[in-house]
Amino acid sequence: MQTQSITQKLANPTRFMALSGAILPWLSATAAVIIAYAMYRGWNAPPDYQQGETILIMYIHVPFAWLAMMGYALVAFSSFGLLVFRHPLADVSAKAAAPIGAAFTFLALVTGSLWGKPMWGTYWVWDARLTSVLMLFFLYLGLIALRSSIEEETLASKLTAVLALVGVALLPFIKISVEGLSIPWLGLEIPAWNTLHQPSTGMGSTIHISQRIPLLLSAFGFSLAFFAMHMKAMRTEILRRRVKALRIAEVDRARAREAVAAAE
Amino acid sequence: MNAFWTLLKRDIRLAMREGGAIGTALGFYLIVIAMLPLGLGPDLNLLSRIAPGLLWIALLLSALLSLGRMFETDYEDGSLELLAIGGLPLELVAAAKALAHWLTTGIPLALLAPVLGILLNLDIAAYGVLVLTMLVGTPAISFLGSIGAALTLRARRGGLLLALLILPLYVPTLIYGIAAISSATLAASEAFWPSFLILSALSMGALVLGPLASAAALRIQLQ
Amino acid sequence: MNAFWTLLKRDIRLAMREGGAIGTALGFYLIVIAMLPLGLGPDLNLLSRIAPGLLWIALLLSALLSLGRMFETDYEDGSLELLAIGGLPLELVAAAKALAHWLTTGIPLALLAPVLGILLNLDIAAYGVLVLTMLVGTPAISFLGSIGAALTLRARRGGLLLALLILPLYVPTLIYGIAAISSATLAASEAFWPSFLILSALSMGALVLGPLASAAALRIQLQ
Amino acid sequence: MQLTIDQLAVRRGSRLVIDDLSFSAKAGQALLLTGPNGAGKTTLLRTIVGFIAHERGTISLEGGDDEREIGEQSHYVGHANGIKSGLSVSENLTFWAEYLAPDAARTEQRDRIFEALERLNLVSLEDIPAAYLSAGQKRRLGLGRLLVADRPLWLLDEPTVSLDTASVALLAGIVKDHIAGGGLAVAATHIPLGLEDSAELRLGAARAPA
Amino acid sequence: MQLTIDQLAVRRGSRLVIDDLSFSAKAGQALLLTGPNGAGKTTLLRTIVGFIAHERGTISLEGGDDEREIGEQSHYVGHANGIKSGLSVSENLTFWAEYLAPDAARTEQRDRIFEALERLNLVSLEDIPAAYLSAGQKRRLGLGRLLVADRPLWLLDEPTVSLDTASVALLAGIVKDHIAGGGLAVAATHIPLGLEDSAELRLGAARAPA
Amino acid sequence: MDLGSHAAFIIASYAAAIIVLTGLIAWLVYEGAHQKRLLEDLEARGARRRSKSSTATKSTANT
Ligand code: HEM
Ligand SMILES: Nc1ncnc2c1ncn2[C@@H]1O[C@H](COP(=O)(O)OP(=O)(O)OP(=O)(O)O)[C@@H](O)[C@H]1O
Ligand SMILES: Nc1ncnc2c1ncn2[C@@H]1O[C@H](COP(=O)(O)OP(=O)(O)OP(=O)(O)O)[C@@H](O)[C@H]1O
Ligand SMILES: [Mg+2]
Ligand SMILES: [Mg+2]
Repeated sequence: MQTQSITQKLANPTRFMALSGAILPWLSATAAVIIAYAMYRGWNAPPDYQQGETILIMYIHVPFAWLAMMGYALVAFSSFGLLVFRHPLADVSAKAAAPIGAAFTFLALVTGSLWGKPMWGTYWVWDARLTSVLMLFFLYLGLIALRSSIEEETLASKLTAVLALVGVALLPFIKISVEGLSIPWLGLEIPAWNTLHQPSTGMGSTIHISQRIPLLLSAFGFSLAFFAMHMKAMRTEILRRRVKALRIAEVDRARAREAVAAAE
Repeated sequence: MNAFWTLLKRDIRLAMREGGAIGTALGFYLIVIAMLPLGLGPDLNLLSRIAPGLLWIALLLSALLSLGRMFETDYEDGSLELLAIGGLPLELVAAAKALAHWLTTGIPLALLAPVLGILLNLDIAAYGVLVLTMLVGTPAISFLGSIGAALTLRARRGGLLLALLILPLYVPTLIYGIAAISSATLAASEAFWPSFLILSALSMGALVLGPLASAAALRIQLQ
Repeated sequence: MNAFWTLLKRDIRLAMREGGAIGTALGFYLIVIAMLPLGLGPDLNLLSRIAPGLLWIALLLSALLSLGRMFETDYEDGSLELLAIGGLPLELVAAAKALAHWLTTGIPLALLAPVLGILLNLDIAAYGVLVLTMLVGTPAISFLGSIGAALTLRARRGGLLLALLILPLYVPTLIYGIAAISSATLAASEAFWPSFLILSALSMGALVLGPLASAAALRIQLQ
Repeated sequence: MQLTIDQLAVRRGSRLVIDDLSFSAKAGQALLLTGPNGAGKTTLLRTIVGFIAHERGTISLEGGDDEREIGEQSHYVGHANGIKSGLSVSENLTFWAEYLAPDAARTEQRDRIFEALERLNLVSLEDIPAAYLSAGQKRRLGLGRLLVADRPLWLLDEPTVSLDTASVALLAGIVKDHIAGGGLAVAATHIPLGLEDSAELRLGAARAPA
Repeated sequence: MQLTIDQLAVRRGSRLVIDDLSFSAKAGQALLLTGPNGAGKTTLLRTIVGFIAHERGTISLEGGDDEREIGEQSHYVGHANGIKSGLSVSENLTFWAEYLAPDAARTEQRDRIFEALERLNLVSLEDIPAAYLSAGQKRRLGLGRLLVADRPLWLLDEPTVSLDTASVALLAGIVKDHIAGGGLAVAATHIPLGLEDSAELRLGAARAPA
Repeated sequence: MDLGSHAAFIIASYAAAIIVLTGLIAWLVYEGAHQKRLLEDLEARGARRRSKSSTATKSTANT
């Protein structure tokens, strides 16, 4: 029942401001500590026999790649909340999550490229998984661009939500078409558009335990950091909406004063 | 369904009568393809090798950039709100308009493609397959594109924005469209059918998703 | 000339504030370049060979399609007629707006090009030359493009039509822009300067011709 | 038939434009919506049609077709006329006749279109592209919709805009006939339409936000 | 100073909208342009500014600056306000002040802008983006141009549109001051501005095409 | 610490992460403070105006 009361509290922007104001400092601090510890562990682990010291990039690259996808899931989930339940905070959440998710996607691309140069000899190859992350980045860009180009706020929110959900419907197809799909028991075999990337290792199958723990810690720490930033962005967005409402009220009051003056 | 045909007929008639719409898209396609040899150099082997891809991408851009006004004139002259309460579900209104766009832009562009293939020294053997895959693939452009047109109806920067939103959604169509052509020309023709079937399936999917999402967006726009 | 700076400052401020304008053009450029390997295949050797041409043509399209609204908002909100009788010759008004477009779109696009070069595996040695030639060549896009923007101000199909009208005018810029890059990368570097100088001359010409022709077109539009 | 609005509240942006509005209008009656600029007349009409979602309250059409939305039982006349300038006058009207009443017989449709043209004084312009019409003629053509397809509820937003005196009388006659036939009309207007059987609903000036 | 129009003829499309029109207006005088819709008021004003070319006749401003076109000595207020919704109220006014009077001293400019805001009752809205303004407030902001840069000839096309009574009086005061200072104003309007020193020029109804 | 032959790439990727994330956080903090300032400004002004108008015309005080 604790969770229910929290959701109820969060349902109201004022409550959200109070609650998040109390949580945010702790959340940020925890995230920072965990990331720091993960980095300490990671940088002191023995180098990988295959990848050498470049394995250090993994501690940030992989969390960024995961958070890129999680960020889109958050946007989609919030968009669904807006369109179906018309929850006022859902839109605030969707709007706040998009640029943060885009930033993590960008970082996944950059760190991946910087890993690729020593491993493959080139910054970029048109490998399947890289390509689908790039497409994810474009979906983020689309969300941000659409929202920024519609003046009316409620309109922009709902339209962006529709786009986010269309993206969800098509993401699997985009992924399959670049990465291929194989379901042996159905006899289904769609070849990848191109395959060069490391096959997905699955958690820990090739990664040594001394690297797996820092990686998991780092992923956890960056996830907390993501949520802290998201919370901060939501708070700012709520303030921004209040400013806007007050400005409109100001104009209305000016008009009302004029009406009174005209009547006198 | 009668109302559907009425609307479709009207949209086709308007496109024919205004003329410019079809002509502009075709002209743009032509010019972009004509610029490519200037930019890529006159190596005919190279050009013929990448011709299918260039033809597809340029077609995508022309179709996409001509989509902008799909709902715009109807919105501005007040027809759209009347269409919305006319009795035909808004999903079918969107479908009729996307279909009209395919008939008046998608098909002409697909038919123009082999002609432009000459400029890029495309292998003659590929002409048939090129047109076939394009005819099968272009409905996805019109129907997915209608989502973009509906979303950007009241946005400040229509054209480019629409392309930005919708291009990533075309990745599957593009990949399988080109896969079908290459497998046909590279004599690996047993690989043609899977790609072609997937391409058809994608277009069928777009036929469903497009109208649903566009109608949702249009309802929001009418508020 | 003070009025010129005032106008330039305002246009830049508006572009910054609306934000989307710059972002949309950059995003479009990025997406078009990213779609190309999907169409042409992931062969890095091939891509790096045709990279300069693709980067130039895609940049041309992005800049051109973002030109549509250069005069449009000013026309719609009545600013344009006030600017016309403000005391600054209409030629300089057009020049200020084209310059603002170059500063807010041409330069960012030119600076983005090498980043996109990574995606096409462009030879690292070419980066400097690429940016340099683009910075020198893009003014021609904004200034010649302003003619198209002025001509299509009241036309129904802004974007594509504008591109259709203006793309042929860019052929010289395109050819010498690419020639300059290729000569620099192919170690035939003594051939770089002639191309580069011609490119600069073309831009200078556009700087003169663009405002003159746009002002003439705008005068007609204001009637 | 009766249109009933109960405790309606509609929000636009951050402002409640309509707050706690209740009224009802019966068949055989015209309801005139008046009030100063920004009072919410357009908002109310568009909410009834179903374009704008309301925050609280109910809108119901008793005695209507329960299977269909209120909008689909209404003719809405807004600021724009829904006319394609590329089509001729009769093509425009024919389109709406076929679109709005797809099941009607061809001959009946043709008769009604001709009748509408006649009644709206547009017969002589029949084959002229709508682009060449004057503002008032365009408005009359837009009103033609009301005559080519039957719908019980008419929602008219400033229908007299750009009409001259003779045309206003013509419109009043059309609305009167509709009401006499058991129809229902709600019209936002600044000009009296000259209807006998009409009630008036005056919306107040916009409130300042709390 | 005197504005003289002699045997002016202006063609729009295939029609001579203005034909053989002659009149003159002196400094210290306001000339009101009246006439039914389509009479050519807007056409006349835009011809004087120089946007529309005339077919015959002359337009001259005696006592003006012979080096500059009439348009460059005029303030023109048309249907649109020339306001950027992305800029705040004071940014909008500052832009026009700097653009129209680039040689004025900074401090003087600032004083005039402030004065204009005060006079137009816009001080409290100074920092608000113009997008949020109501139609009337936007119109007043557009009129601010008249106050931040001096130009002898004012050409006003329905300047009172969307202004309420108090604001119309305010505008009349501004025009009166301009005239009293030796300026000249030509205004097309349907509403009397309440000016004493004003002449009226009535344009006839539009002629049918020959 | 020895980062091997690929030190530059490791440092570059960490630097990129630090730059982007710090930039993002700085932007979030700045925007938060900025909106807060605007809000306080508006509230202060609104309060002043309301109290002024309530002394002038008592009837319009409850807007
Ligand atoms: C721009 C380039 C790159 C992008 C966009 C990218 C993207 C991704 C993504 C999305 C994941 C998560 C996949 C999953 O969990 O299934 C991932 C994981 C991973 N990537 Fe990359 N990557 C890039 C370059 C590289 C390079 C060059 C390497 C190393 C040679 C690399 C090694 C890994 C490893 C080891 C994992 C974790 C394996 C796993 O858990 O599946 N990546 N990358
Ligand atoms: N999309 C919107 N967002 C925010 N506010 C809006 C929106 N549309 C209308 N409003 C506001 O709602 C109020 C009512 O507008 P509405 O158009 O319904 O008035 P009206 O009575 O039809 O006025 P008029 O006589 O001018 O037609 C106005 O104050 C307007 O500013
Ligand atoms: N671009 C044009 N092409 C052809 N005819 C035009 C054009 N613009 C205006 N007209 C015609 O010129 C005539 C005069 O128009 P004008 O706008 O000057 O009238 P007005 O007196 O300002 O009317 P209102 O009171 O409606 O503002 C009208 O009959 C109009 O139809
Ligand atoms: Mg209204
Ligand atoms: Mg006029």
